[in-house]
Amino acid sequence: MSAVEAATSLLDIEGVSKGFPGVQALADVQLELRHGEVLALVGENGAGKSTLMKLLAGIYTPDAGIFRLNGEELVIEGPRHAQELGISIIHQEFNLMSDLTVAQNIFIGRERRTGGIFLDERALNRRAQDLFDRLGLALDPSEPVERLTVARQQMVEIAKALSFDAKVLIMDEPTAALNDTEVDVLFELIRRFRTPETGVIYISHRMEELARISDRITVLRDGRYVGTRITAETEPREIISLMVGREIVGEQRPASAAASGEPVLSVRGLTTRNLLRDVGFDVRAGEILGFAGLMGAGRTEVARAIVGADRIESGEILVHGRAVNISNPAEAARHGIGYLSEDRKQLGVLLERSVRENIVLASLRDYVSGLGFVNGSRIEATGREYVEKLRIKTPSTAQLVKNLSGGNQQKVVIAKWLAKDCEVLIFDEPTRGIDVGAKEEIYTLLRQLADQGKAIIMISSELPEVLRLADRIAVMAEGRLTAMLDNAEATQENLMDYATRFSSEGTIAR
Amino acid sequence: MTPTTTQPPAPNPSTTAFAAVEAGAPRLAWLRGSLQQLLAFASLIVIVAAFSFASPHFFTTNNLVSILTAATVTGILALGTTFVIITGGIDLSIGTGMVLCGVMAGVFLTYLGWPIWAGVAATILFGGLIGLINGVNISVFGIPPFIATLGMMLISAGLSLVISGTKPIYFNDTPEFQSIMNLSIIPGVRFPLGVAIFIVMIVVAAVLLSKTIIGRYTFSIGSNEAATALSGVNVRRWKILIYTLAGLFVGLAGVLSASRLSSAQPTGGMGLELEAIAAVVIGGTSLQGGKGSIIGTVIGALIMAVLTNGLRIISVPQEWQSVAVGVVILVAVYLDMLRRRRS
Amino acid sequence: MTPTTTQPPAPNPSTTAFAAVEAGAPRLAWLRGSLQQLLAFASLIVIVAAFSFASPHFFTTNNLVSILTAATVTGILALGTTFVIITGGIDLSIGTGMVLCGVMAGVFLTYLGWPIWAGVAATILFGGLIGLINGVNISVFGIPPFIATLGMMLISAGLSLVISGTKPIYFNDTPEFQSIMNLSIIPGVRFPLGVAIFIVMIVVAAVLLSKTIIGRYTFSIGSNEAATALSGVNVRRWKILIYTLAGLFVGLAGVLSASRLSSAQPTGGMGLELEAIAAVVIGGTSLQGGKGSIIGTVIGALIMAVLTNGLRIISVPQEWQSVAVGVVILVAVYLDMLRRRRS
Amino acid sequence: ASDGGGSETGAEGGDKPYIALVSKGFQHQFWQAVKSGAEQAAEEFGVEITFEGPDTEADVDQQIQQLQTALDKSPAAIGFAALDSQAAGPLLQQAKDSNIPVIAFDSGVDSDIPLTTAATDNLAAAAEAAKHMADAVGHEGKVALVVHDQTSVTGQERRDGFVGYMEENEPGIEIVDIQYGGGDQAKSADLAKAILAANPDLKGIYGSNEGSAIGVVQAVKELGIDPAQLAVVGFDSGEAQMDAIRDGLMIGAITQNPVGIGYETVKAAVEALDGKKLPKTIDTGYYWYDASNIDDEEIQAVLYE
Ligand SMILES: Nc1ncnc2c1ncn2[C@@H]1O[C@H](COP(=O)(O)OP(=O)(O)OP(=O)(O)O)[C@@H](O)[C@H]1O
Ligand SMILES: Nc1ncnc2c1ncn2[C@@H]1O[C@H](COP(=O)(O)OP(=O)(O)OP(=O)(O)O)[C@@H](O)[C@H]1O
Ligand SMILES: [Mg+2]
Ligand SMILES: [Mg+2]
Repeated sequence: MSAVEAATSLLDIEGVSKGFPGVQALADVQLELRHGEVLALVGENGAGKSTLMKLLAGIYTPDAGIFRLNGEELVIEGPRHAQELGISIIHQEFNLMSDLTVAQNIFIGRERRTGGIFLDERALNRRAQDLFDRLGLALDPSEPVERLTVARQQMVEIAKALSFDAKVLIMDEPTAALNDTEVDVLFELIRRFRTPETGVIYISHRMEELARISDRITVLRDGRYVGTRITAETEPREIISLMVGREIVGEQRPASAAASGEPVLSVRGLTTRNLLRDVGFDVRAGEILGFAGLMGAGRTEVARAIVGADRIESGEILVHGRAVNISNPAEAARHGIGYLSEDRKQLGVLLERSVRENIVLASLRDYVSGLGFVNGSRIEATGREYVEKLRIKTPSTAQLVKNLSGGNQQKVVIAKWLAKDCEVLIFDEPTRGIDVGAKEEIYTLLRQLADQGKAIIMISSELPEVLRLADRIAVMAEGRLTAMLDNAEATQENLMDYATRFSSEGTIAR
Repeated sequence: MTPTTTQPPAPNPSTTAFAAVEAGAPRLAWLRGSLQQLLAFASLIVIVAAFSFASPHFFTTNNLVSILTAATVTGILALGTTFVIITGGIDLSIGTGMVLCGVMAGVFLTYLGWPIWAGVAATILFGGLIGLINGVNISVFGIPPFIATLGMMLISAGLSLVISGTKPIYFNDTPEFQSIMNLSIIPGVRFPLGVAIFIVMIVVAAVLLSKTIIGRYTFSIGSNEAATALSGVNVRRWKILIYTLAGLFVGLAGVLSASRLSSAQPTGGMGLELEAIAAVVIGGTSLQGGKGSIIGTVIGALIMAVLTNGLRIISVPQEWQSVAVGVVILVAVYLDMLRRRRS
Repeated sequence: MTPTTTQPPAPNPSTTAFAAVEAGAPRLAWLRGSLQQLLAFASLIVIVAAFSFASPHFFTTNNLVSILTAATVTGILALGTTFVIITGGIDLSIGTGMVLCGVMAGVFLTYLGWPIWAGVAATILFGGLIGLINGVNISVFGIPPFIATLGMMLISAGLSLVISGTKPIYFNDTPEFQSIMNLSIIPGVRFPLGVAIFIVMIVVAAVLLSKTIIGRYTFSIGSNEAATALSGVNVRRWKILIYTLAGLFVGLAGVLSASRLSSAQPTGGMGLELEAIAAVVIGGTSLQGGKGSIIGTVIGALIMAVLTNGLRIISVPQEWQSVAVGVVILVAVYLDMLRRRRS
Repeated sequence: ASDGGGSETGAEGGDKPYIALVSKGFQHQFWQAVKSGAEQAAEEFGVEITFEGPDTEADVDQQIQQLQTALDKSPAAIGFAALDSQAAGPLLQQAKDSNIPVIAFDSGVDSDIPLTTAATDNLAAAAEAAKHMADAVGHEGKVALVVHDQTSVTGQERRDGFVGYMEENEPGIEIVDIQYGGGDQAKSADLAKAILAANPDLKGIYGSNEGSAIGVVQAVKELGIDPAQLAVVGFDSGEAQMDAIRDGLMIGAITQNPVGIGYETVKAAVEALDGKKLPKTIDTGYYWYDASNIDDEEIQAVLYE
């Protein structure tokens, strides 16, 4: 990577500070992006990464600090101005208009008009198709965005960011919603974007990605600049300790299939109209059952069908061996089944409500006295307990969730389900956007829950995570279960193999 | 290499156009809870002060009681509607629903000759029934709140006429009925029982909204209905309950308005829903749902009542009165916005 | 090291997996756009068929024209409001705003004696001005749409009385004025020009909404205002423009209603906004914003007009008419829901 | 639904002639009394009628639509109480072109199309109310008006008749305020209270229709004002107003003869159908009633509850 030493600075930030009520998000931060490089920006949840990027995108105004683009000092006046300066950003949270089509979303604000006002939809779709062809993305320009899965929405965001003639491309956790295969596509896109005139700032919590894609790594901690390292010369351990300020010891894979408890939840012949075909499995008390598969394989749909969020065409759900009829999540909750959704913003948090309200949302009935009065001080106590336990970065439990960083919002959703005493917990991508240190803590918590006799289903698109945590691993492809492996039998390779067993050859394992 | 500045610089106001969209927004939200009401309250104080200055007849005990009396019925409607609006819904049926409840009070007390307590209780429950039907239409049948309650608005208006035979029903057999609203409860001052009931209902509504499970779920549903449902909350049932609760308030308003007039008037009521919703929204409750407070609604209702009364007291010609009310509402809400943005 | 290959990488395995999802899940949503209107249309057909069966006077050319005539003014208001509602806003000022525009037509033509074309143009622009003020209040001053347009509703109601001196203004100097609405344009049939204007405006609105930049941003803002702003769209300016557009429709409605009555009536208009909004919502436009169509609004307006007319034609007693309208609206919208859920 | 030709609608009514009445209101007692008078006549003369009116007396457009629908039903005759004569012009012309006789009622229709008008002289009636008010307050002091409507002809005539009488005949009486309550009792009560708060030395209030008058009485009750200190004069009848007069809260009121209006309208329509000549106007009269004559037979006949 000769570029690292030779290149000149494309973007230079010095002494930047930004405060919110009760939070100093950034204090005197510096950052240098050189021509032609991919600079990774890392830090714990709430370290200030997104805030810094929003300053660059013209969404926030800094309290203090200097920005230089190609050596020239400037003030970024707003999102439009940032675009004009050649700064393009993929936000951590989606910024899509769900009622518009893919093409309309990508070119919003840049439509070509005839006669001043008229639009040509076909031309727009063609423009989008050209873009997708160029990028090698399989997206339909005329499909409404609301019908896309989270992962494909992410693809739209990426395509949109790349459609600008950008010099600086900022990606705030673009892979949080992506699977390994999509990550490969993304990295290919980044490599092609990179020229001697451009640079990429890449935010991620996935350490293994940093080595693959970045040239240098800048670390933030608690809103402060900690240091910058050349990727090729640095051990991941060092980066982690810079981030966290201590060593993280990742545990090994679970000893063996020790869980031999009763099946708590059994699924038989689960079929839905859209996707699932004859899915069946058991989860036992005390075990963590991992679900692996590619994007759209149907893992989320299995979970949603179990908790009654989607209609079941045929099949049976049994709790402790007894068939139950679950037609909505409230009934699932009555049978002791809880579901943490993969879509944090739409289906997870109440953005406009406080941290503690979110934490007790699922278990609120436990805080109610006979007459329906809620016990505010006990709620506060629970809120504080989980804020400490999961190290949620917030000035108080009364803070509105929308003011938390993405990863901390995710912790709040996890806390919501930890606070509720469920027998079966289905966690769909629970560590999305969560930093390395916190991930380990969450793994530990999940293991503790299992040890207490709960049955846990964990859907994850990160194979290492599944391997690290699950006692048994179910693999899905095209709405079918293609494998059910003990942890000891599983490797990244064979999981991937089962995940790509398409069409009829899939075998249903139990 | 990490310059550890001891003190972060004091945050200064954001200046870009988007301050309002993003940077301002969280700040605003942070303060909203407490400040919003204080600011609306400030508007109310300013309006009261202005009228007191303009006319010696305004700030008198009797007139203030008159204002409260005028605010009672709309205010009680607005209290119930606050819950509905916080869920992100709307209730257009409260005005004519109230009229129908009044007519039912006449049916129970005069036509059926029930004892007064039974008639009053049945009327309030009848209001609850209207709300229940709204709730079922919305929650179970999936009809949008606007349409469901618009339908109920029309149905109630018609049924009032049908049931009463388009004639007022007088409470001839229960002359005590009128004391529910009118009985003077403070010797010396003409402080009517109805106003006291209003005050009690304010407290009840405030406690329900802020201290009980129904209030919690009201906010949760309004904030993110899908997420609330996925958290295992039976959203359908709670929404039905919330509309039913609003209906009970409508029933009570029906009792009070019939009591005030000593008769059940089968007409009118249209337009009252907008007045009540306006009170709620002026009080800072968002029609988007998820945000709101009872105290805000009360202040909103008082602002409306004070304006109407004050403009009459200072003898503003009638055609100018609605212009003045419109302008004052705009200015009051705008100043709120301004001060909230600044703070 | 950056391979600038022109060839896209081979489609990755996951694309195959998409196929399954695409095949099923979106089906429901995919049909929504086209089906929604068809279903509302089905309701309309059923209602028309029922009335035709019930009375020989219903399905006659004259009566159908009467229905269209009755639908014209509310329909035009609803067209403009569709834009506003798709942005997630609301406009309560259209009813009294229309009345005020009618009065201004009287001022321009009768008081000031302008030529008819100038007076009509000025009236429509005056409607635009009302919308512009709404837009500025909402966009620049940040007043919630409900409050901003409620204020304007009251102000317009008052100003109509003030400007007209509380008396109707007659178009004595421009008797041709009434032909704008009433002129029969088809020999033999009583087909008024106003209805033709309505039809033209439907086309104009449909094209604006689906084929132009203003329509695109209308949907975009309603879908996600913050994201639209982040994409560099000047949301403020576009919202002002959209409210202004709605105001132009109000101005036109003012001209047509004054023309129809051969006089500018300074009162009334209250309640018309609910009727227009109801037409929009019955037509499948969501008050949450982001979704809606002009054809839906037209069907909604026709459903309302057919119901009102048909119930009168079959001589349903007046007190039952509003009950019937309420029930039919509920049932029609519910059936829509049901069929949409099934399909 | 029947399986026949579908021709048996109320509107057709077999071989009885069908007369459509479009009034200025529907929901209020007054209009219901007009309706009952019309129904009496319909029974007596063997005709079929329908009776409709807009929800409020401000809704000219709704009335025009009702008139349009009535015409589309091809009635034998039409009874019409215009909210705005000119606005109805084209439709009246249409009626004339189709040879449908039109009878105006309640207030005059400013057109030569109607064959006759059955109505109360509101100006004179309001002047009568003013005369009694002047007597009650001893011909001096402040009085105020609570009027039901600012723009309708009846609202204006009942206001102007009252004000005009005072200006011409009672120099000692000052009219301090005129407010409009839309005929809504609660609203009228609230505004009467505001008037009384602003004018503590007020001697009398006149309410221009039933709702307005009852609202004023309600204000008097709520403020606990001694009825002897404040003269309330009303208009129209209704049980509440009659009670108020009996209880001494109101000194008296003007009543029209709504039943008579309805009756005369249908009767005139029938006569027109029979080809009889009609007088230009049919004065249906008005009466002053107070505690002294309220139970007289003649008065009871024109009151409604
Ligand atoms: N609008 C806001 N209002 C108040 N506090 C905020 C706001 N935005 C961010 N913060 C706070 O600023 C800090 C930095 O947040 P930021 O989103 O930049 O973190 P991050 O490094 O991106 O974290 P993550 O990895 O979880 O995305 C957090 O403590 C967060 O709670
Ligand atoms: N009927 C439906 N309507 C709308 N969306 C649906 C429907 N059925 C499934 N989906 C969405 O489509 C996707 C189907 O794939 P699913 O999520 O089940 O696969 P997955 O293996 O969980 O993959 P991912 O990594 O994308 O979550 C999900 O996001 C699900 O919410
Ligand atoms: Mg972040
Ligand atoms: Mg998933």
